[in-house]
Amino acid sequence: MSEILRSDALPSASPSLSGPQPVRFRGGGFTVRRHPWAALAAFAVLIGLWEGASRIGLASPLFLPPPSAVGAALSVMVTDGSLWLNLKASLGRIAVGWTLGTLGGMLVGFAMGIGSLARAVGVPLVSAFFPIPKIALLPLFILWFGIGEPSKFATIGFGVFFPTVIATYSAIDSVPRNLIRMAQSFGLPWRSILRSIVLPGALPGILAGFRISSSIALILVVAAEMIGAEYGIGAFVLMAGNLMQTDTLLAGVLVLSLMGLTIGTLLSLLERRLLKWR
Amino acid sequence: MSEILRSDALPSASPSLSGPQPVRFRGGGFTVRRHPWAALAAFAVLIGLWEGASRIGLASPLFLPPPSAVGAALSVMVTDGSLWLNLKASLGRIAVGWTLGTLGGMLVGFAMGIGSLARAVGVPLVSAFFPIPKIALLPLFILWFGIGEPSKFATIGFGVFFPTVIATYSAIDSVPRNLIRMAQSFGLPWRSILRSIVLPGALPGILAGFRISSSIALILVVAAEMIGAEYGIGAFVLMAGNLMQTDTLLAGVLVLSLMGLTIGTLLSLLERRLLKWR
Amino acid sequence: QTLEKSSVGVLALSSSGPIFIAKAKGYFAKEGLDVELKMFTSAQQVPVAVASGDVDFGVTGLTAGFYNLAAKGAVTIVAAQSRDEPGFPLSAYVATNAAYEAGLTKPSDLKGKRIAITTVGSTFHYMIGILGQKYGFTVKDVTMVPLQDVPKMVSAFKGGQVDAILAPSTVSRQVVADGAGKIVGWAGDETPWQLGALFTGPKTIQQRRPVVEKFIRAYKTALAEYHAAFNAKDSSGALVKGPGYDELVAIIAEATKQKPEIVTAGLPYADPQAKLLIDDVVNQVKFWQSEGQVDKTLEPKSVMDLSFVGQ
Amino acid sequence: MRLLVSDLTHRYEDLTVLDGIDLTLAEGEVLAVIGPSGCGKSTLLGIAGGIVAPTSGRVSVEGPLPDGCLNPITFIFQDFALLPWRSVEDNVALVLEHHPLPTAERRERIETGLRRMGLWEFRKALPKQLSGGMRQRVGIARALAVRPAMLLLDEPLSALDAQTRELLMDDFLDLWRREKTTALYVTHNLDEALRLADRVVVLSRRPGRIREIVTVEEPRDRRQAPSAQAHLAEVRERLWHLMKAEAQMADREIAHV
Amino acid sequence: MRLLVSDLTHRYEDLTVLDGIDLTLAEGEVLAVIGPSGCGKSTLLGIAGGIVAPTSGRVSVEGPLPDGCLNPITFIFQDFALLPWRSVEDNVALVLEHHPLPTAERRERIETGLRRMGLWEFRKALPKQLSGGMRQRVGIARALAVRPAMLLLDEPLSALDAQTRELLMDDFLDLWRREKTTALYVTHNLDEALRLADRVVVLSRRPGRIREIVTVEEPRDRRQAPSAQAHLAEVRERLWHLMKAEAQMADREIAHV
Ligand SMILES: Nc1ncnc2c1ncn2[C@@H]1O[C@H](COP(=O)(O)OP(=O)(O)OP(=O)(O)O)[C@@H](O)[C@H]1O
Ligand SMILES: Nc1ncnc2c1ncn2[C@@H]1O[C@H](COP(=O)(O)OP(=O)(O)OP(=O)(O)O)[C@@H](O)[C@H]1O
Ligand SMILES: [Mg+2]
Ligand SMILES: [Mg+2]
Repeated sequence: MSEILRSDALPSASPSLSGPQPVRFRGGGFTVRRHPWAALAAFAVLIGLWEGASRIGLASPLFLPPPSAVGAALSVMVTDGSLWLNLKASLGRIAVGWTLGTLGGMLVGFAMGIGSLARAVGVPLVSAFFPIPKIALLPLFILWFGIGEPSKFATIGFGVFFPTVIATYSAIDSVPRNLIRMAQSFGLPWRSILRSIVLPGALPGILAGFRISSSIALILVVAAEMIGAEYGIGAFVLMAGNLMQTDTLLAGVLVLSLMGLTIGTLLSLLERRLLKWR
Repeated sequence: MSEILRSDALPSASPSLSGPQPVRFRGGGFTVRRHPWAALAAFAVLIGLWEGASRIGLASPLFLPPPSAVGAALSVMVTDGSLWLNLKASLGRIAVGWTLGTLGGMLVGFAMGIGSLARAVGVPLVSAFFPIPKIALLPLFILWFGIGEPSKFATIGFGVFFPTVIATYSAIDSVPRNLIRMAQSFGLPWRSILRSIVLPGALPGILAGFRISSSIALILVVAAEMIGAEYGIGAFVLMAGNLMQTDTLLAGVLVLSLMGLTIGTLLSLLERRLLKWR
Repeated sequence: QTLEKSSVGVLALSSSGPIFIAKAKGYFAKEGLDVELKMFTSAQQVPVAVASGDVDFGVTGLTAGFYNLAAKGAVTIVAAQSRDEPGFPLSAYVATNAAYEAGLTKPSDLKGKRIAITTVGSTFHYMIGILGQKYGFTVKDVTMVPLQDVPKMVSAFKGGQVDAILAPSTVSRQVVADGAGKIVGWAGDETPWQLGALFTGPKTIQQRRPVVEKFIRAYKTALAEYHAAFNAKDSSGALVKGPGYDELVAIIAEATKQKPEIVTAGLPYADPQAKLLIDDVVNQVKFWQSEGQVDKTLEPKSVMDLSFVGQ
Repeated sequence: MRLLVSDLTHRYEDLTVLDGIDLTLAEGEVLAVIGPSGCGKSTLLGIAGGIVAPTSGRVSVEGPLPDGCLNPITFIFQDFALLPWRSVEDNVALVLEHHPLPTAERRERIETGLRRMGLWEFRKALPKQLSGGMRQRVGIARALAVRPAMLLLDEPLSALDAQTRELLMDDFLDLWRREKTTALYVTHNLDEALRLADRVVVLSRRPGRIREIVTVEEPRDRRQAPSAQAHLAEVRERLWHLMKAEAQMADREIAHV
Repeated sequence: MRLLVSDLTHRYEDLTVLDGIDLTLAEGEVLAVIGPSGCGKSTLLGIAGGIVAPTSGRVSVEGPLPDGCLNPITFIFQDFALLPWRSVEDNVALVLEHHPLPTAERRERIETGLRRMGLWEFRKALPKQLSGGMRQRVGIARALAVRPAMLLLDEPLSALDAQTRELLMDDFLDLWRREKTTALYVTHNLDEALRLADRVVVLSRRPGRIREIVTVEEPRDRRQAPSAQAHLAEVRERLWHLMKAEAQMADREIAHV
């Protein structure tokens, strides 16, 4: 008996508690505490160690240029205007390609979300095309659209199209059926239901899809710029790689990371604006 | 009054219904009907049209080879053994890279899911690294790991690592708190809670992460093989593109699509086995 | 007596011929070296492999990337490889038919045109640079389209998306044979230059100097043989087959997995003493520096260690 | 408005859910429907409201419509069915939007409903900002805005906690005291039925058949009085007796191993 | 086991949830706690069970433990808190796993609990295959397996439909008839409290303070009788009177615009 009780909440050796025993706390753990400065500290330590390792010659500046060198390379990019030039080129490609792919994807996704036949036809086609890495189609796009901008738009657009289709029709599926039934029970016409219920109800899912498709666009702009691009962050990074300028390369990678973070932040802002009701 | 009633569920011109009026059906629409043959028919029509367009000379066989030519190219790949050779190379790379990235990602993800400090440090680091397209790091990986297999493993591994970290720690977050409280209220020790509740509870999220990371692995194996690989489906596709052999290229793309579908199916099977309880 | 192990990174091209010859005819073994050949697919990778210690030596074309590695003390040129030389058709300027008809008929007309190259910082990039130096234009006066590899350059060329390409002889001749364009000149005739070099890491020179010496002795033996067989001219200046021609062609064909007739069509010039065109190497460094692709602080002569070839 | 249901049967594919239901709702009557889970209560309501097409049988309505009635048969839902992205007043406005009404009348209908449910100060609030009880009050205001002739209520209180439930029952009593709208009220809760209904229909477990229709004699407004307790306890006992075995079996039948 | 709560106060950051609670649970007593949403009922229970650390005040227990008691203070949850990936019997086994028990006893404890709740034939079933009522029965069987000295029940029936609720109330009555386990029973439902509790604590809205403790005189097992109805209706009236204003205000206070 005492054996059994030992592992218990109440520290007692007898099956009866003689005097009042305080209830022992057994919650705790598995809760998230905040460490507001930990992230900053971690970044500082990481960068410090990295710089230090380079300074004392532990890491060759060729293989791992110190943060100061990366910073210097970045400031060169800023002052000689190449940052802006490359950024502009990449952002322009993302904007056009992403917009085309998203519009097309939403159109097809809506058709598939609402029409049973469109869905029956679309789902297998999409599942067949979706898993194809779009970089594998680059050679084909070059054949079809040439080495200029159109092939880059096409690469990004196609990459964005399929996830958008999937996000859109799943979003429509996830519009609560009970809201549609409610509208029907009040005699709302089909078009009103579509406009007032299906569309706003699908918005969260569609916006979540934007998050995925924008990161795909970022990957694909880099891939597409590896071929025949004079300017662009992807072309820039590739060139730095070819020239073995690792500091410049890392500066380019840093710019990509910032681009990704910025796009993500913008989408969050958009979500917060449009989905205040959640 | 009659104006108002006209758009109503009850077809009546007076505010009183004299005789019994049947209740009009106003549900319907917005339901998914099945069209079991539509998909097959769509594929057949698509392939038929495509083949036909090529036959009557509407589409140049260089730019869009007919399905029959793609099929022929595929059968050549099968008979001369190159399919197997390239597939083996790519699958091997995916297997090693994905496994490394997944193990690492799960380890870090678990640490971040359970430890508050690990999370505080990890989250900003991961959000900074995650948006970097891993292809941009290829030149760096070649510098660090050489041009052989290790750099390809690294590319895939790094690409897989970050989404796995995110999936894992979000999965741990989504383990219902009430189950953990329940376990605490029965005096279960910390390790038991981890093993019996946190781990199985996080499994669905982790498996969902596998779906994303496997498709990333597929993209990255193609990207990695575009640089200095003798065999591999990515190298194969690139070579076909370089040689303007569009039929062979499309055969390679078809293989990639099938690879993606197969991996997806295997994961579904795994999910169905492991998550029977859902 | 056991042989000392060593390795060299090469591309499967005729320009690496002397290495193949030295290996096949046992000159390395004679010097007491067991040299392993590691094949690479692009010129970028060879110096990287030397820098990372994957191989001890490398032989390949000189690129801006190479000089950046040299600037960081990762590689040093120790001997010459092939060079562009008048009378040796190695790299051609090829114009599309349309551009040709529009007046692109000689190399100097390339000013203001769209030219496909592999990558920024490649040998093709430099060749446009020295052509400009000769005819008074700069790289900024042309539009270079980087397409990563030669096959893509060819498809862009055939698709009329560029006016011209700079391409290796075999590719150029194939393009002409396909009726897709016209050769308007050869880089060797216009701007002779030091195309490639044998290099190693400074650490190797410091720590294993005897190995470097042995390697270069064997290399020079093979190089002399190569020069005698392939670079001999008769009194009229026409190329003639030198001693051992067929044997050496067979060795190279075997190593590069090419048909002998392809090999014979593109055998470059190589200096029999492995001497470098020092002025051109200096010019290369200065050119890349002016392009902003190589660190301005790099002292051009510091990329070479000429003690092994006695220059 | 009166509702006449005769020989109603409904099947979902192979599953027979309702079997031979005959039912009449008198003008102004509140009829509660109770029955075990899955016996087809919601389906019955859906058919009466025209959003489920019955497999066989007839459902019809007759009788006068209230002034300005826009949607004679109107639902109130268990899960409130509010659009989360619309404010309280816009949720009510939704069901008027497709009707050609003068702006003043539209506004008046919205305001009256909201004021009556004590929601006027909350008209700009989003559903997520409200408690469950207030959300259901929005649902009621929305239903009132179309001046219904008949209300179909599908467990309107079962998503609420017991105390809010008590408060809302008073709201319903008040509504029927004033409006006398005919109502079909589905619930699991005997006490709710005994507080609100004139008659209680007991359905058997699936396929739902009518087992009995019990009349609660005491007038709705007097049921809180101590003198009424004995009768109510007796009716309750009778209903529970009818239900208990069915409920037990239904509870176990849901389990499938 | 007796429970002694004295001068208990709890704050979540700036939000005071419980304020100066003094409470004693006698051996074998069932004490119901009612109060508006958010007044701190679940927090009180968490503190009594040692899974929430109180801001100030003392909570202690004393008295005999049943034979083989492994977890003196044991919870039964509103959402059942079953591991969805474990079968019914493995869910019960979970809470015995970390105790060094002979295999036979372990098996016996599981079987007894499941048989008593009528779940033995469903022991291999997964939670998703069960109805809500049966899931809560698994929760009860799990609690019984550790032979508790005191049960803490946090709205154990409010996720169930009214009919299943009736059935489970009978199960609880049966449990207390046999075991006489002390219990603290949180609910929103007056009828539930009146059926099951010896005394009812009414909490004010947040910060929760004790407004009154009402004793139900009628013994638990006789409360269904017609003769008891008048007394119960009177207690109910009194409780509802205490609650109504609080409930109304709490319901509106949740809304924030
Ligand atoms: N659209 C549908 N398709 C197929 N089966 C359905 C559908 N809707 C309901 N059912 C099934 O029909 C039966 C009756 O459903 P219904 O919702 O009418 O029951 P209910 O009495 O309202 O149950 P509850 O008390 O749980 O709300 C259930 O077994 C349910 O699973
Ligand atoms: N972990 C927590 N952190 C911060 N606030 C909390 C936490 N848990 C509960 N609260 C807040 O404390 C108040 C009381 O919560 P509690 O769950 O004890 O109320 P309750 O009486 O059980 O309510 P209900 O009847 O809705 O279950 C609520 O306002 C709640 O929002
Ligand atoms: Mg229902
Ligand atoms: Mg609570």
